Amino acid sequence: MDHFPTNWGRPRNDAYDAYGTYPIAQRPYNGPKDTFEAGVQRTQQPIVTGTSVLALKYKDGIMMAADNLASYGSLARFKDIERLYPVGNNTVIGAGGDMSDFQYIQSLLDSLMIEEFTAQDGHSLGPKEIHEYLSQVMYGRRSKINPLWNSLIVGGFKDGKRFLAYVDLLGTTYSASTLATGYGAYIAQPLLRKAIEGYEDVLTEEQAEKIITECLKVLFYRDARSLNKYQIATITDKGVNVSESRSMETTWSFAEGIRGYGSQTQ
Amino acid sequence: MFRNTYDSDNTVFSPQGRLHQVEYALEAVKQGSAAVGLRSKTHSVLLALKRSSGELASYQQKMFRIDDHVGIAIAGLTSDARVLSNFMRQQAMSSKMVFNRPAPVNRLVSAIADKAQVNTQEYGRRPYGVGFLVIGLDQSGPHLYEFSPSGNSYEYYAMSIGARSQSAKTYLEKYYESFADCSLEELIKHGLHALRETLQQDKALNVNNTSIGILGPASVHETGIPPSGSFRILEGESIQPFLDTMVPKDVPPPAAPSGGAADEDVQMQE
Amino acid sequence: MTSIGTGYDLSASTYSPDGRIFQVEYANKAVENSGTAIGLRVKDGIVLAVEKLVHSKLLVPEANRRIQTVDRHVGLATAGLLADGRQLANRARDESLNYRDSWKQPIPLKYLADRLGLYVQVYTLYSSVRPFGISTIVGGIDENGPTLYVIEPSGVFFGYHGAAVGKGKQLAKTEMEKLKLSELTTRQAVMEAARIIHLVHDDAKEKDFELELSWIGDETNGLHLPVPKDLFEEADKAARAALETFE
Amino acid sequence: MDRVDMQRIKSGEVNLGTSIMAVQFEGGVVIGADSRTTTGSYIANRVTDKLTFLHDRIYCCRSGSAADTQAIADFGHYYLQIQAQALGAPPSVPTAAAIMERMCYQNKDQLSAGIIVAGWDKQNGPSVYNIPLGGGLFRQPWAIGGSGSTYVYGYCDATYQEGWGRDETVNFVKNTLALAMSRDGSSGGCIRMCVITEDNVERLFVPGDQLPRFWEGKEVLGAATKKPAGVPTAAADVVPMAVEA
Repeated sequence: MDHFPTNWGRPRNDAYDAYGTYPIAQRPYNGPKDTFEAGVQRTQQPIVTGTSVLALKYKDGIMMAADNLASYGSLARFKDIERLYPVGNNTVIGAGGDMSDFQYIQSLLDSLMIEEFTAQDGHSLGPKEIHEYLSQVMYGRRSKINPLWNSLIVGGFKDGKRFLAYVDLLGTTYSASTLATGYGAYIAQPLLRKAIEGYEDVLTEEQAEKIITECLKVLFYRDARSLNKYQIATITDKGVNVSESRSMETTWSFAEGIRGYGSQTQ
Repeated sequence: MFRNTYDSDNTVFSPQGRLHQVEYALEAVKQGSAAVGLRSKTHSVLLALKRSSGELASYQQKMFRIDDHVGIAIAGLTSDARVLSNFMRQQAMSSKMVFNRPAPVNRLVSAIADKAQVNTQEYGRRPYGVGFLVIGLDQSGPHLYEFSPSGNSYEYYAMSIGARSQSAKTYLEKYYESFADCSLEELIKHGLHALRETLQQDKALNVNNTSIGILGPASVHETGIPPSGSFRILEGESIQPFLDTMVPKDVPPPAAPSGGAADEDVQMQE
Repeated sequence: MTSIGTGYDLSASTYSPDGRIFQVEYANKAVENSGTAIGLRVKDGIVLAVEKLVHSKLLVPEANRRIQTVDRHVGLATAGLLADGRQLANRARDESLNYRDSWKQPIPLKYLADRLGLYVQVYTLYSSVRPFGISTIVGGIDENGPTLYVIEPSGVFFGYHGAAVGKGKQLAKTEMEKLKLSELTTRQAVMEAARIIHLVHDDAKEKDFELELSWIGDETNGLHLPVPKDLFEEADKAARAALETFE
Repeated sequence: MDRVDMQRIKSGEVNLGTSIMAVQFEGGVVIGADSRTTTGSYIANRVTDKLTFLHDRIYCCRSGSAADTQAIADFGHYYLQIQAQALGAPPSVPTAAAIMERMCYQNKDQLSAGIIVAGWDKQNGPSVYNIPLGGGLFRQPWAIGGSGSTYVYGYCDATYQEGWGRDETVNFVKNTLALAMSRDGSSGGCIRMCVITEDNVERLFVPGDQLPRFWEGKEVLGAATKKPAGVPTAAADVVPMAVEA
């Protein structure tokens, strides 16, 4: 998985645009040249994008985190968008990738939950069902060569059971006790695994929050499309809670004495 | 030719606001042999009386499996039932495909009821001529529903449809309050007793003319049933142990005369 | 009815010589034969109540609902052919979802009633269909506050403060006129609705019935929900008591 | 018959290489735009009106392809008229924005359109919605768009404050657009603005020769800082950049 949603599903080419500074609409195409290009219908590309989502299992349920940034190429265009979206009383989905597609997915799920509500028969869709539904939608769209350009994490807690699973623009799904999308898959996932695996049933909410904020901090240091303004969601037997936006403490003072890039001392 | 002016098709209200064609469709259900359904806290069961058109013919099919957690018994036009039960199967499969969830039973029943309603409002189609008893097991426990050609569906503690079903209903109404805490064997026994009420004077329930559909954990008379207790239809020798539990009626039925006229079964005209 | 048997009453697409459409009037008969449904629009919410006639004691109580939910903020109760009611409710759900998809807002009740009125009207035009055998109460809260409409088999609809359809319509209306609806709270309206349904039920003529109540208001967060058990029982009990003093 | 080469048509299209903006304030919104329309580097129209009427108190600012955005605005206008008829009341800004977004999102492969929808309605008061390229709906207290906007994000971030009145807001829009137009070759001409309030829509116009002026090099700063020729620079004048304390 590439950090740039633009390049998801495409071969990588580091020779062009290595730092992703082109306005996204003009980003060079990294795929192979197609002689019959003109005859091939091109699919969309992500335009307004969100970066990593992190999620983990802990003692009481699931914790998820994502920052509030929607980028437009390298422009930090919207700094107050929410990428953690509650669906019903037992589920939260977190999204990276194209934000217009994410909003579309939100409206799909809204319609679905209203349909479920209007049945008024005591049956409700939990995280497991919502994840299955999303995987069908995502796979269906990629099969029409018109994918919804997102990677999604579905976290939930229902009937005493934790649920955490992933689905992306290709319809790929997997499940684990820690998940991360985008840049987080490279940087946060190893940290999360080390901190969580084997301790899923003992970690408290405070401990889990400490771990997840630490990961967000590392991402803020290293992901050029991230923002030091984020939200945390918990899904437990008490239901869904998505926090207010907050920012974390970062450390920079050590840099003050650094000189040059080699032997320079002043 | 017609019984009255307002019964020629289903797009006509009578001056009393009745739909005669729909009421006649309900009569078609009564032409079919009886089916009985009951439920307890743990189980739902169906029992049905099968007819055969003659000694050389097999007995009809009265029960259909829709999914692991849903089964139906029918009374009326079998071919209509096959269409509707296929539709229910598709709905059930689609719920599994899209949501990885067994379809909520009430929604399956509502889906065919809504389908049937259209046939009571538009010209050129007759209402369906079949009634269903639907049993199901979902998140909210065991259920029993009745579907009828008018497009109505109801949930019951116990119900019967088909020929002479009123007699079975009378039996069920007498005992239904005790069903909730019944064991599976007791529940089936009640079902057999109710079904017996629908028989003609000279007939008795036997391994050939009785079907039993069960949802819920296995009975002592069953083997190889998974703990989930998915829907199964018992026929032939496997129902003998259940028939044996029946208490004879006060008046023992006279021995069936051999070579009696075969029951007629309602079938669609070709 | 004088034109019975004259042949002018066999199709929705036929006028009688005096300009009436008898099939629509007969559809109204189907409504009048059915258990009563009422809707109250009060200060801060909507209450729907239905007299659900119980045709068998084998029915599972509370399982067979006659008040339906159209959208989070909209409820619907019908009197008449039950299956027709379900059909119209499904249509209402489609309308509501479509509106949401286009405008990203909950559907306004007036618009919903308008759309349903148009839909019902189509079934009064052709000989290939029959009119809907139902009168429908739709109630909900939208940006204009609590709103209540009744759609009749002809497709016309009116807004109401208190609406009643079905067998006990007249008596229910008389009772509602005695109330100061715009001053009641939703909670008070639940009590009144229960009382009216008990009052209009004719014990002598009718089978048993089951009371069904739903509400939309501040207490439900603007959602259309069945009235909670404790309040339901309180209302049911008070209604029975009131009935005894009434008689 | 030969197929039309869409890509070729698109590349020669008339574009609103643009600076557009909308800001909400206590009693309404101020929207504004430059007036330049280009095909490549040729200015096809120097007095364009990019502030487009959608309903009585709802306007949009268009950026991207002129043809696409005009078509979207025309459809939006049509839908809102129907909506107003059906409801018997003026439509709200979020519904207007929603319908515009739906067109942009559903046809994202065919369109190049970045639109800001702004206005006043009874339920919400003033509001501003940004619909970027490819769709998506983002409510903002202030929004900027078009090619020129990228040069003035910093200015807006530094300048905008909540609680402004009408006049301060108009000034903010005017200054921001002037700055954007001065740095973006695809923006220019005049500034057109609308102040949309409950009572009316007021048009404001700033001619191209009366735009607010900011630092433009020595011409504005004048000769005062010019050193007399031949005098060596005094070393004392030069303060070395402080590198460490």
